[in-house]
Amino acid sequence: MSIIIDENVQVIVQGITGRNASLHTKFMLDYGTKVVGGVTPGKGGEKIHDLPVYDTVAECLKEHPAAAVSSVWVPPRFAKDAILEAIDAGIKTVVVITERIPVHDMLFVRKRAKEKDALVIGGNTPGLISPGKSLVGMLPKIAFSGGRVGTVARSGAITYYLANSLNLAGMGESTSVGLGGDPILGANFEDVLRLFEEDPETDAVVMAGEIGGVYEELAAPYIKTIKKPVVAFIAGKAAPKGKRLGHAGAIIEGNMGTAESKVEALKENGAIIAETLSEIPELVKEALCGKQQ
Amino acid sequence: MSIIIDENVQVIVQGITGRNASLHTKFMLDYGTKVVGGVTPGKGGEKIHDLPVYDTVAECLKEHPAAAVSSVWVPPRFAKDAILEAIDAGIKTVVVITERIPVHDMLFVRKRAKEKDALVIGGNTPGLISPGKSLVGMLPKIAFSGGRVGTVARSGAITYYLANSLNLAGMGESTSVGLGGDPILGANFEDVLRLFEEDPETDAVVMAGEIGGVYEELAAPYIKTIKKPVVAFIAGKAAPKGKRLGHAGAIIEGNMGTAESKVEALKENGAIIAETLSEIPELVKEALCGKQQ
Amino acid sequence: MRLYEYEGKQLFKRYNIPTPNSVVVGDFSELDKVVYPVVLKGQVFIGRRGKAGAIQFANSKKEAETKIKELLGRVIHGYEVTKVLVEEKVEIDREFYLSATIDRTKHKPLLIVSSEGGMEIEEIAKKPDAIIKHYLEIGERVEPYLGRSIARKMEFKGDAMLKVGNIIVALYNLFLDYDCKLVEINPLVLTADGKIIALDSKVDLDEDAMYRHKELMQMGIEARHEIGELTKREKIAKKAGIPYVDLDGDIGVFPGGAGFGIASIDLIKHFGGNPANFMDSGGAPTQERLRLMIGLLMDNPKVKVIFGARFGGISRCDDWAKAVVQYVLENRPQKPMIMRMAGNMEEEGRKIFEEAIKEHSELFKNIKVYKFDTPIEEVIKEAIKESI
Amino acid sequence: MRLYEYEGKQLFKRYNIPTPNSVVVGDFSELDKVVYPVVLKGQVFIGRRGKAGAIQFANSKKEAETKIKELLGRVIHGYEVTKVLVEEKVEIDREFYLSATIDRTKHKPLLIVSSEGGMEIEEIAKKPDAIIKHYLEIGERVEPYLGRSIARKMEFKGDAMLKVGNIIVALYNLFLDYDCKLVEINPLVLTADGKIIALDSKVDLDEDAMYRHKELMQMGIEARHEIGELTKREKIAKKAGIPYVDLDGDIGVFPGGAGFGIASIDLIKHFGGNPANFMDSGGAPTQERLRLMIGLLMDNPKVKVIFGARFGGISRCDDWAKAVVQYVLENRPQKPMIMRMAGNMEEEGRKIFEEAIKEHSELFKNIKVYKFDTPIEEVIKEAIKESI
Repeated sequence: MSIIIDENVQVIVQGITGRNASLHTKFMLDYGTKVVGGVTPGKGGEKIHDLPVYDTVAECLKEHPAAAVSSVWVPPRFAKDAILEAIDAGIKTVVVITERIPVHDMLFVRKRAKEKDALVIGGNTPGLISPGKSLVGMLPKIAFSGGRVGTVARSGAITYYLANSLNLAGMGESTSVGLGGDPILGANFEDVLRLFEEDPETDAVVMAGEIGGVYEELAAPYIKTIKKPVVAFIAGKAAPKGKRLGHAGAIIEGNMGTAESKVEALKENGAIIAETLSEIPELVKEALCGKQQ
Repeated sequence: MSIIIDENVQVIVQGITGRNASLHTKFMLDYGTKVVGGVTPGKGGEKIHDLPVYDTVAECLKEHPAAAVSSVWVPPRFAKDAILEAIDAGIKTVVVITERIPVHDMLFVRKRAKEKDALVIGGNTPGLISPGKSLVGMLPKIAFSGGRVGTVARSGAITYYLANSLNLAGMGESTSVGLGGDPILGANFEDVLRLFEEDPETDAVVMAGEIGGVYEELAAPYIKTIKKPVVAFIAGKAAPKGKRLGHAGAIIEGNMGTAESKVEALKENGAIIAETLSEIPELVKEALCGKQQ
Repeated sequence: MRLYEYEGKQLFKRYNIPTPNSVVVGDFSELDKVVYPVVLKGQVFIGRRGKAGAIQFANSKKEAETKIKELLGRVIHGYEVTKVLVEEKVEIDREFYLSATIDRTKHKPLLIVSSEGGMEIEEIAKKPDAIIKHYLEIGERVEPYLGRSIARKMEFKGDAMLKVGNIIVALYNLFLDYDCKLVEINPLVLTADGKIIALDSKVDLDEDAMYRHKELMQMGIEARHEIGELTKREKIAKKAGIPYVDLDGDIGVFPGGAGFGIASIDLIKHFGGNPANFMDSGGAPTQERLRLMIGLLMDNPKVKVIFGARFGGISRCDDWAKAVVQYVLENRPQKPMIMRMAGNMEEEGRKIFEEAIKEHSELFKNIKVYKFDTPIEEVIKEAIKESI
Repeated sequence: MRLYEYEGKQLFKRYNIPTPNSVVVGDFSELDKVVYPVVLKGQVFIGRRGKAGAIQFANSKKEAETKIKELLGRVIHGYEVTKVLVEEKVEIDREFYLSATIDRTKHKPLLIVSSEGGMEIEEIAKKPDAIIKHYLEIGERVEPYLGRSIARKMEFKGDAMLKVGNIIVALYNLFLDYDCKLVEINPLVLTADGKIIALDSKVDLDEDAMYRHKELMQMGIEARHEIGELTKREKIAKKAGIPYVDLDGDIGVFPGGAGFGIASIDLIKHFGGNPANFMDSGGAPTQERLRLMIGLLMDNPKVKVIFGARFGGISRCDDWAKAVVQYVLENRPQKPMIMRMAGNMEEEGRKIFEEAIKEHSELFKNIKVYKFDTPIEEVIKEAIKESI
């Protein structure tokens, strides 16, 4: 097993006729991902890489009723609509590659996703991969190999380097999930940690956060309750300090958002803190040995 | 007992500083209704008939936490807001005297009322009365006397004449409810019939509908299940026929809205049909005798 | 409040719903702005305008002028044609139906579409398989994907699907933004050259919400009364905002509060009388309106007697009495009035009558005002007796 | 995207949120339109403008002219004053705080108000008892009664309560209508003569949603870059939309994809190096942007070596390689570049480098591009070695 996607999951591509979407659809197919069709409103009937293109998600699902995941590649002004269309058609996992989606659009999408019990990953996510089984998004396959460590990170490149480090140390990933870089995200660290906790093929989890936002702090209380070891890394400790918020955010978020606040919240709740990406593999190994004794 | 209001229920008046509201607050007090306060935004601190006026419903309820019913007398453009304010403050029965409330406003109000489990009576209702106990609205007290027949009607004058006929025949009302004359109403016949069915002091129910709208037809299926006798009267059988709808309503409502459609729906489901207001008392008596045998 | 076709289409344009190139003429100055052939549509509030002669065709400006002259001023089913909508003719390939309205049985707004359009709504209703209903939550808008998905179900594809999807979104936005009870496009047409065009418009605004749409007045759309097919008295009443319908009997019915009007007609018929009218005063009518109501009945030569009933609720007995007395003093009517007055402010009302009778006993000799203790049926029977 | 105070107040006026009578001056022609005394507010994006000297007072037009001349062109914390807001002085009785923003921990919009306003937000935050937070549902508007109820909780009564209630409704409508991340009034003042006035404005728009607010451009509000307190290179980067911060080290960091920038700085520091900058390319950068990024580092005299890393995801290796090669051919840089390239379209990228090296081996002698099999840490260590 793995989380969210596996060798059997059927995937559709919204905005498939775009340059990037088309290229990465090819990469996904090459990787073995079961991409079954694409959607571009107004281009129904065309073919891309021999895949049928439909006008609507509903039609696509009518022809491919087993499709369970959609990846969204449309321009930002159409992202809200594309995600809502997918959710409304019954898709339970929407992987949103599109970046710079208006924040109020994402708030609306989050609400609908919650009502319909759908998992929206992103926006601005590189996607996710269960190595050797399925890749949804545009992660470079070379960075990943199969194994029993789950990873979840905010940025794309950190996802790749993290997997790369694990692989060089002889470990591999059950699934690697990129949460995305937009200010308002769908799935958060906690959502993904919960899935890893329940996955029998994941032994340990690495979460890589970064300065800014509140998502790392929000995940901390859950980490206290998780049984599998969690190694956490926060990028940006050496980054220049931002200015004080100077506005209403100060009332809500207080001191959240700094590397210190994040590290402290995670540490307090039992996460194993990695100072650098390079020491993560060693910490994972130690944690797993500790578990086995 | 009676339904909705009794001798103990505490009532507030929204828009109390208006001409009609002020006059009828006096009438309500004279009748014995426990009016405890009024609300007119911006006029908090004033007094009307020795009653305190508050700026907000919330404040009024803070001082009079037992208040359970609000009557709304504000101009139509403020009606939606006043009703929402009452519901949001926790009032569970809102009696809306205001007429000509925009239909989209009433749709919004209905939705909120449903979410918050509140009963909105009206708009354009004359109010309701449990004779000898409490009167909320502007019904003329002379028309009513206490008894064991529940009445529910759409129009004010029919409510009065109906009670008047019952009284002349030696019967009286447990509660008389005016649903109101606006095109989109809060409480419907069915809502009130359900309350009468559960009221141990109501032996029979008279419902008086009229041509137009769909509320009589919608109540019909419930009448089939009710245990108490229901005498139904539809006003307007002799009224000139309206024109065909000629628009989308035809698709939704079909032939609903005519006197024939209403009478037929009610008759089919077991209501006792009165041809005129005058014969109602006799039909009620017969029905009750039948029940007793 | 129904809008004329051309007014509805003005709103359509605001929402980028495509309509034929057109001009609206009350005279002929603008006829150069369209390409011929054209359709000339007399602006009247009736269905089947074609059959009624309100729709004409013209192949040239000259022909258009002639035919517009014929149309202007014509009265069609009681509606006078004061404006003609001149639209470039489009070649219709297929006709569809679109509307947004409120389902009063479910208390929800909805979209109704059909791939069978262009005929009378009653005909469309007979083909339920072609009809798609989509209910919206209160406060919800139609998201673009939903518009497309409905367009797809109407069998549109590709570019036409995108266009119709946008029209559905726009139609529903218009419906919400302007507090409409109905927005209907019948037919929406696919033209021979692949365009999508709204060929007719039916927009019904909520008169009670007009106060928040001041911009409609700037467009020349104002609260109005539809006076087609009305009798002289019905027109007078309509202009004053009083629901009134002429019937063919001889008992004038002067109701005293909202709602009882229709019931009193039933009662008069039941006891063998013939009502001359239906009328409803609305809640808390003004003095002026009450006097106008009495006048309508008094001035009707068919009316032999006036039956009046006031059960004072929000409409107070004293106001009612004041209006009756003032009417009588000013107009010295000869017809008898048989009435009953009870309810709120009854005592005050009764004093007004008593004082008037004391001073002008001759004038009031045909006017009876019963009290609460006389049942309404007795009053009606007496009025019927007077009418024989 | 933060708005200037005067721009925010233009939006306030659209929503009937009262502001002091004012003019905005870039020159002096409009100074007759206000009543003196006035407050002169230099329009810069900093807090504590009073302390920084950006706020002055004037009792006459003449005094205003002199002081505006002093203000215009002054650079305050890196921001040049190009506009001065001249506002009639109001007598403050009490100060309050109002804002609408998004709680990212709950993913909900909310209103924050306090009966203690006028001070820095950090000070307001220290008085939690005076702060009221009201969360809204997504899609919900603030109904008038809610505005009044919040105003009432802020201790307003009567007419002032009605006014503040309306302002709260308007503030939240503005927040939603214009896709704001923040709308803040601090202070909202009750004046000595009982008026309610927004004395300052802080509006932060969502730059990613600007495409749907074309009307802002008509008001002169456009997407812009805040360039106060920035170094020369930071300004260049900001104008090009590249997140860039000068640090004081000597290793130029040229990242290849979004997100890794901050992590590579951590790594360089960890291994004992000194990064010269933070930079983020964003997803799928253009050729032009990539070359500009390299140039920023090459042109920085402090930089001794450039460390580059591309892990191709949506940002492709071939695009990256093309940009590096073109930059080198055009600019013939002398500084060494120690880089690693892996990921999507790696093979194509590698071919581009190989061909360039074949033809211009001398130019590329200082440029190393490691493959996937060299860990990133090794590449960083080599870059650090070069910098010593």
